[in-house]
Amino acid sequence: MIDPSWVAGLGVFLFCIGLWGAFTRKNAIIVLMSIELILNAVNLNFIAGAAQYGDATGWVYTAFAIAIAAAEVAIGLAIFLAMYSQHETISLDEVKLLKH
Amino acid sequence: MTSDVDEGSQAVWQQLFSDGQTLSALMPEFVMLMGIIALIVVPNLGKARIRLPLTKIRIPWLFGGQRFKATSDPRMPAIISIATLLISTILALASLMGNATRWILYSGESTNMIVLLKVDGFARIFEILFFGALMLAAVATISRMPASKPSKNLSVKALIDNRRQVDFHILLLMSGLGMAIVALSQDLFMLFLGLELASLAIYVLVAFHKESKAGTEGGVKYFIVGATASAIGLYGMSLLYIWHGNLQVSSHIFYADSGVIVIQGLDRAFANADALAYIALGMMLVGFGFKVSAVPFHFAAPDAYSGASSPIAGVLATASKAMGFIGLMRILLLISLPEGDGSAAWLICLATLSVITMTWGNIAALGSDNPKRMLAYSSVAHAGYMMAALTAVGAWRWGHISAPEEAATWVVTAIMFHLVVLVTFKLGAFLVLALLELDGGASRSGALSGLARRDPVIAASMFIFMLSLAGVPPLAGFMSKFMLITGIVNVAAGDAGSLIASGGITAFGDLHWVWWLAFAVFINSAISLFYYLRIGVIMFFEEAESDRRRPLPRAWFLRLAIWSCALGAFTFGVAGDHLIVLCNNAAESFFALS
Amino acid sequence: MSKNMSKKAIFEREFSIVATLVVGAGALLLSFPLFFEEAVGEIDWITIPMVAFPILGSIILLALASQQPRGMKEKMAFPVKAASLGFSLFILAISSALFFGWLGSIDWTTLKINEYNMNHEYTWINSLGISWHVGLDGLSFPMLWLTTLIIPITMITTWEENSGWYHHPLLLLMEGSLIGVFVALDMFMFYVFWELTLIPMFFLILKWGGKDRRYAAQKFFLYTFTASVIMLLGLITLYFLQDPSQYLIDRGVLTGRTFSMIDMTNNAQMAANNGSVWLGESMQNALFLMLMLGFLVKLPAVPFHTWLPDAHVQAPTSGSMVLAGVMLKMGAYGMFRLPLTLFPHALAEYQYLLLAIGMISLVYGSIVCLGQTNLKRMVAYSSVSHMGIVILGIASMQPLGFAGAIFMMFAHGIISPMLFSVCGSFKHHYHTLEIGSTRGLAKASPFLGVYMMFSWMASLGLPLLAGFVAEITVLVAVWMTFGWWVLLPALVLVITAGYYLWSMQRTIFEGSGEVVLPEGMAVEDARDISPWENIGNLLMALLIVLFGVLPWIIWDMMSAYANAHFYFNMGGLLNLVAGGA
Amino acid sequence: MMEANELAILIPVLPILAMPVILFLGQLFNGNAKWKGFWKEGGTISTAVMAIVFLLSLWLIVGHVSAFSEGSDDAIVTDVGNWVSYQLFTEHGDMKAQDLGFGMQLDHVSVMLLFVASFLCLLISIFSMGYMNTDKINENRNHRFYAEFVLFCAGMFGMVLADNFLWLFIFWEIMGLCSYLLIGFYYERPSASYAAKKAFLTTRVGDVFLFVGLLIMHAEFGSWDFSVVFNAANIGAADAGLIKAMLLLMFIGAVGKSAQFPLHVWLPDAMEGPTPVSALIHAATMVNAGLYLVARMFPFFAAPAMAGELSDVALLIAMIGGITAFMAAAIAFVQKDIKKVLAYSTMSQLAYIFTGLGASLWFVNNGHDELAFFAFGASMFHLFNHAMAKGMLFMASGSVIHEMHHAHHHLEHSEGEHDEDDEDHFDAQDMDNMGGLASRMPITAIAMAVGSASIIGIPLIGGFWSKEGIVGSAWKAAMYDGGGLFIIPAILVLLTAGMTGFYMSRMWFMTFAGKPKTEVAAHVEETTPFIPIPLVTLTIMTLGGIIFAGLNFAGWLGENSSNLSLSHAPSHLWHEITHAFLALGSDGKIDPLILIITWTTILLSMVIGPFYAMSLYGGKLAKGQKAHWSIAWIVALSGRIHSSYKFDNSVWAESGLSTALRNRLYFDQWYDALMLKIVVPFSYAAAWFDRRIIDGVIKGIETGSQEASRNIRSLTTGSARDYIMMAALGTLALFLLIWGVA
Repeated sequence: MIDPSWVAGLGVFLFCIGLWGAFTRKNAIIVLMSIELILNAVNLNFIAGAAQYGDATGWVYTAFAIAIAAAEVAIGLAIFLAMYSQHETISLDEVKLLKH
Repeated sequence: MTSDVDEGSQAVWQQLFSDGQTLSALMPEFVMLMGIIALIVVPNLGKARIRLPLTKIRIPWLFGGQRFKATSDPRMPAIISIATLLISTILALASLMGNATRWILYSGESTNMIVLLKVDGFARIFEILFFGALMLAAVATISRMPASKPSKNLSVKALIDNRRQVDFHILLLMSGLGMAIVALSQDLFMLFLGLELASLAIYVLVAFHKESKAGTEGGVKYFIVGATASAIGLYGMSLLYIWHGNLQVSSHIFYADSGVIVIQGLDRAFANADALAYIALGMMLVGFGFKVSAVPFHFAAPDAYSGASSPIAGVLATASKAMGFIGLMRILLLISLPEGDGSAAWLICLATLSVITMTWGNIAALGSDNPKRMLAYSSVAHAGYMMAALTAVGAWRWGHISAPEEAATWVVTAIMFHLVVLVTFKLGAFLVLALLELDGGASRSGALSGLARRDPVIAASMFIFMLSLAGVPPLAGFMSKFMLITGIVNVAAGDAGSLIASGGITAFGDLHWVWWLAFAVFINSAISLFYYLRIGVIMFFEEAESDRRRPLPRAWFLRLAIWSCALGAFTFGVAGDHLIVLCNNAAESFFALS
Repeated sequence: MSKNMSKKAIFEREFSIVATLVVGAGALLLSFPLFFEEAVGEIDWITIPMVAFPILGSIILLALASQQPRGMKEKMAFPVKAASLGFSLFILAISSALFFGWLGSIDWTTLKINEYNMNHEYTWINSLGISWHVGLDGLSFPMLWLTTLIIPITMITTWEENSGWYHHPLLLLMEGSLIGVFVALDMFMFYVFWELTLIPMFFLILKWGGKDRRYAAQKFFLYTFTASVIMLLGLITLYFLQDPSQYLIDRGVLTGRTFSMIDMTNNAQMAANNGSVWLGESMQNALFLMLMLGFLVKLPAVPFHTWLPDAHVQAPTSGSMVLAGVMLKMGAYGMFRLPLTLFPHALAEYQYLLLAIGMISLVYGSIVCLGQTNLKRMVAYSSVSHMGIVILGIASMQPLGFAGAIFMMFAHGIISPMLFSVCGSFKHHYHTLEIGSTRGLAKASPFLGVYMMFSWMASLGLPLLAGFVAEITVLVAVWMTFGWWVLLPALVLVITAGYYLWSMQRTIFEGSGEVVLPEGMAVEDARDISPWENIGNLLMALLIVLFGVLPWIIWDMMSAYANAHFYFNMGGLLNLVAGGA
Repeated sequence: MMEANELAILIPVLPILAMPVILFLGQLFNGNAKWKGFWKEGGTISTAVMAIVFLLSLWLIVGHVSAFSEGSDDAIVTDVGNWVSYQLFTEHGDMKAQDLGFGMQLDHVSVMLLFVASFLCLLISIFSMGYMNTDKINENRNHRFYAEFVLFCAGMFGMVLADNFLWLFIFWEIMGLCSYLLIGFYYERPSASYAAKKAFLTTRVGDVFLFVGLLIMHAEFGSWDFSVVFNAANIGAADAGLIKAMLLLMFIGAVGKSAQFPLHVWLPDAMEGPTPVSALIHAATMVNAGLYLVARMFPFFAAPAMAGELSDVALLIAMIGGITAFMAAAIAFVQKDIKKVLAYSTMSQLAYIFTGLGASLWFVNNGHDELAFFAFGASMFHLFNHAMAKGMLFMASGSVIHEMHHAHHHLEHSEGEHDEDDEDHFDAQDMDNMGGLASRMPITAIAMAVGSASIIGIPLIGGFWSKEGIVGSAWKAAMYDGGGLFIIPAILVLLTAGMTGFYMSRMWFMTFAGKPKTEVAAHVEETTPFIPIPLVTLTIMTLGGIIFAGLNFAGWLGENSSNLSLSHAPSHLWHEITHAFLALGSDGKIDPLILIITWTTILLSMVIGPFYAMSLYGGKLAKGQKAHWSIAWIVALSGRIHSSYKFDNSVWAESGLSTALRNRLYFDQWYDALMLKIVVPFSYAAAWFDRRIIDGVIKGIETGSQEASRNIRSLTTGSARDYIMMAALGTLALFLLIWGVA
């Protein structure tokens, strides 16, 4: 089997991509996707840890994390829809009524 | 934090769902669950019937159809949620009084067991806080959705539709459940689950006004930033998991029939932490820093506050912040405090963070004309005060002093007291704004002008809230700030007292530098007084705007909530002794490890 | 809320409010001995009413009056004012009875240091060792009596202030909180009342103040609050510098420490008696400076004084009278009560700093007075200058100096209200405070002129008026400690005379025959002061003469306090004074 | 006698109590006819009180005089009560209990002053009933005058009786207040209120120095009681340097009160007050306070421990006296206002007394006790004479002014049209409007003649006896070794004697001799009630100076041992005369120096001065006018001299010196310049500094924080991405921090 550190490494890679996406992209949905990437990195880490320690809880964590991610996407998209119906855009840079 | 678990501990260990005891221990949470289910079921009850095939017999089948009057009453959902919260508050209070510590643990095979929840005074106090805050919010929204600005194509009639009320209160209860889990959880991932449950509900609540631009915008910002932060925090946890192998907050030794099982929790692990651990710690700080809206993670908060309806903003400022602080305390005080000599690694960064936070919050609030944003910034400042207190514990040099736990316990007590009384005056202030929102918006300080003429009692209670936020005696805000300061100074003074009593000398320079955090807190509260007073001045000594001369609407429940908040803000100030003692017991149970 | 309500409904509601309050209060009063007697031990029937009655009374009256419709409020003004005056007179009766020994037959001159009459302690916030702890001694009692004296006089003088249904209860609230400050022997309680006094004053300035009242009120509140939180930090630090093992268990269940001034003073006394420096030099100095900052700002001393002129100029007559008469004394009182009692060594250390501050306040204050064009502002700065004398008396570290400083507090406490009431009447009748905008007012309103001259003369320290005793005693002490430095205060005596006489010449005198009034004012509008103002001023004038001719009435207890205080600090001060003189 | 002592406290207390009574009644019955008529708007009350006080003090005085002559102790002290008591922390670390009580002490000097004060106050009170109540301008406010008047008298009595320096100072200050009030009686006149302020401030300057001196005294002796302070042993124990400083400071106080150079500016302006006030302040009471204080310093100089230490203080006193005497006399030359002349002459005469005291102090300090006592006695005696004479002169001038006023009014009315502002053009005090009044107001003329004679020092009349002694002592002091610098005051007082002769007679002749210079002067009538009474009384007193001389009053005042007895009055009178004219010392030898001085003085003051005055200002009366025989010859003589000797003094009149004198040597201008050009602008600068700089800092903090708030909030851009970015940067910073620590 693969050395868990590789998995964790992949996790780090995903994390960086996700973070970068969250910083740089204007489109809300893409930002959401990047956040999902981060969560996937988390899952990888948990799996790696579980493999490392032969510990079942890692798997449990992963399962829950996926569920959380799904819920997050659902809510996120709902909110984006609401935003779109009001602002006719989902670009994060164009909704700045509230500031200062 | 712990050295070793004493063998003969009276604590009750029990498997999740192993017996009825768990049920009794987690009764408040189950009641919340029931409440949620009831909220889903009850509003759908109607006089629908089905005809048995081949017969004329119509059996009343309560789902669907023409709804009953009671079930379609817009107030009904709120009543249900208030009842639920009330019952679970009472239960929590009861179990707090009987304070027995219970450890709820999950065991897959008998070899590895993890402790999920810990039912103790600490959790109970926070549950009471959460439920209480949510209950106030529910009472405030019982009759109608406080609409910041109903858009033209949509009437208030639609806004107070029963269905929306149902959604609203379901979300409210869910967030309450999540918060309760956070308070109980003994495993970091469990904590994170609760956190997410609460946050996801709150994201929606913030964006609940999908008819208004502000509401949706605030919701989106809060969601995006929050999701990112919690994702980073979760990533930090996963790193910790990789590093250590479990996410247990504290170490335990079980004497199971299968022999002695040892769980080495993170608290032990950090005694010899490495870079990875600290990176993970930092990431988790980001996650919780957002929840407590600490600089620099606070940016979305003012937008969210001003976008959301005032009761929700109040919940954000009190309950959700308290939830964040539970996480911070668990991580910083239980896990990452080193044993032996030397102060915690995060000391410097948390000190900087706290000073920056409180100053930033106050300075920003100085000039903001929107009362809600002003309150948001002030809540940032309050986060700073509490973090300063946390820092003090980090500065504690173990072993130098006769009774080290006292100082740490005292700080936790102070923070808990502060969070509890914060509900009374911070949420109260937001409720006053809610009352104004019924009168057409509270997004400008002009909305408050002439309030004393229009409604002296409400104005007086608002002034009480403001002074209490500023920390003017004899109000609760002063008491709580006072206790935070005593916590810090207690740490800074160390054992100087006994030293002096024994004829020794302590130079002023010998006080630990965290003393200056106390100084910063006081200077900041002096600065903050400026904008709080300004609100008072506007209310009492400015003529009401031309379109706002009429007296405020009679929302009796909302007024009831406001008055009770004012009463609390005063009572906890002059007679907070019992609460202090309760918090102190809770703090002891927080540190007790078996 | 209550728009078109019938008279009947209004009456019913009032009746219900009053009835509930009265019944509740009565029930409480009755139940007290029944239920709480054994709980709290024998009850303090003197101090608690003195603190509680005004506060509760004012809250009742405000609650009663604020709910009325507009027209009704004006109707209620008189009974409310009468009620508040009655409350304050009742309190005055109690305190005077204590003063002259009719109540409890107390001899105020026999107290030793850290001994208090009517010393009662009830646990309040037990977990931190905070208690409701009251007591009176030769320092605090004169201040208390002053308070109970000045408040009714202020009420009488400003009887005709508009919307009095709101004004007089605020003064009553003021009185309650001030009394609380002066009777408190627990540092926490002291601080609570200390800050509580700000709120009624804030409202007084804000509601009845002048054009810039908003700025002035906020500045006043912020400035003093900022200083006092630093003072509070000092107190808390002091609190944690005690040894938990020293106290009984019921002192601070959780912290094992106490805020009781008596215990603190005992510790300091023990340290002083065996010649050691309590808490050590640097700690004493640091705490001394922290506490002093709070008190110096309140006093106020240059350079922390700029809140005072603004507050005074904008404040209404009543606000100025109470502010100058009593609130400024809180600062000096606090100095005596805490830093000077606890940190004698630090006092000796910073003797010359205090000398400098006192001198600057005195000289600079008086010179600035000379340069003022606004009557009230001038008087305000003269307060700064007079408070400088208090600081000098403290810096002299002589029992005579201390006693003189305390007497100065008292004398200024009865003189400055008169100064400000005169300014208020001036403003009220001539709608200006500009010096030189009028001439020969003594003709148009002779009483105003007489009172102005009298108070001016009293304030410039004319013999046989109250101020003189304080000045001469303090300056004797200053000479004995600092020698030729005394020439500066002496110079100030001339400057003071200068600005007072000059201002009089340019307001009430001259005009060669016909009165010169400010622009846009008809001669027939120039009236003399109202009977109420007349009564108030007359009372104050009588007091000033009384305490100028027979100072020993109140001097003796002050002197006794100073001596006792001094014997106590002797251990620390001996060598220093011997060296310093 | 003890009764008298017990009642003595009433002397200051009665008037003090009378004051509020008069004020109250005045407020009550203001304008009431009866109140104006019988009660004289309080005048009756004050006169009654003054009468009681005068009787009391007579009783006291007689008792004490006899007690003294029985050789009992020189000072009789009555303790009245304790005022404040306190404790002192001495450098030696022990606590001394002190108390400041009020008591009364009577010795020769205070007896004399008490008599002067109570007597004159009574007369002035009577005089005012005539003067004040018959003047329209005082309508309905005389009660204020009488109230302030009685308070003033109380201050004087208290100061004279006080047995310690604190109470001396207290009453001293009360007098200062009352002089302020009385000078500013016509407060609506700018000049009056200006003068009042000036008087108060100028004396206040002196008082402050006196105050500091008292502080030093308290520090040195731990008390202010005469009994303690004058104890030679205590003086010996004290620090000589500080004693010297103390005496100097106290002397400055005296200078301020007695209007000596350089604090003399207030006195001429004080004439703004009503004339009785001028009489009160400048003759009877206040100005004597300074002299009394200096006289009180005697024991310090007498103390053996201080022998020779303090001679230069004494010299300074004499020097100030000499300078003031000369300067004042010179200024008096050119004054047109009759009261101004008297004011300057007062200054000058007081200066005489200072010179005499200075000489006496110098003597005693250098151990020549005999001469010291002589000079001291002479000075005190001159104080007495001057008080009597000057009180009279002022009242006489008051009468002149009053009648002039009335005559003017009368004319106005008779001519029908009567407008107020015309009154302002006519100055009833200007001697250029007078002349030839000798026939129209005989009593006044005689009184004024006698008074002037006494001031000039015409032989055998009051002032003569004392003035000789002063001049002589000054010269003696100058001649003694070590007293070299005394020559300056000696010469100055000698010259001043002549100048006195000139300006006093100038005043008299301008007023009474010659033809009436105006219509008004021709219609003056001497009708006002009450006014003659004091004039006559005082004329007698002044002429009676010879009796006092015979009684060896001077000696009695000087050395406390000797006594007053009528039995060997004639012999002593003879001794006095011989001593005066032949400079026959007690040892029966003639002192040539004194002989020369005496006759020079007599020549200057009696011959040359009056002669020039006559030649310049003298003149016959108008046709048909007859003066009283006692003064007619003087008028006639002046007329003859005037017509026969024509002096042209126009050169002198135009000279810069006389302009300078007319402008009072520019002292007032300088002082005003100091005030308005330096002190006041400085204070304005200070006020600006306070507003802009000190308060500016606070305001700066406020505005700065608002600015900071704006900047900080502008970081909340509103875009979620920026928020995340900020968070990320913050996190980075946190990592670095953790890195640094871990």
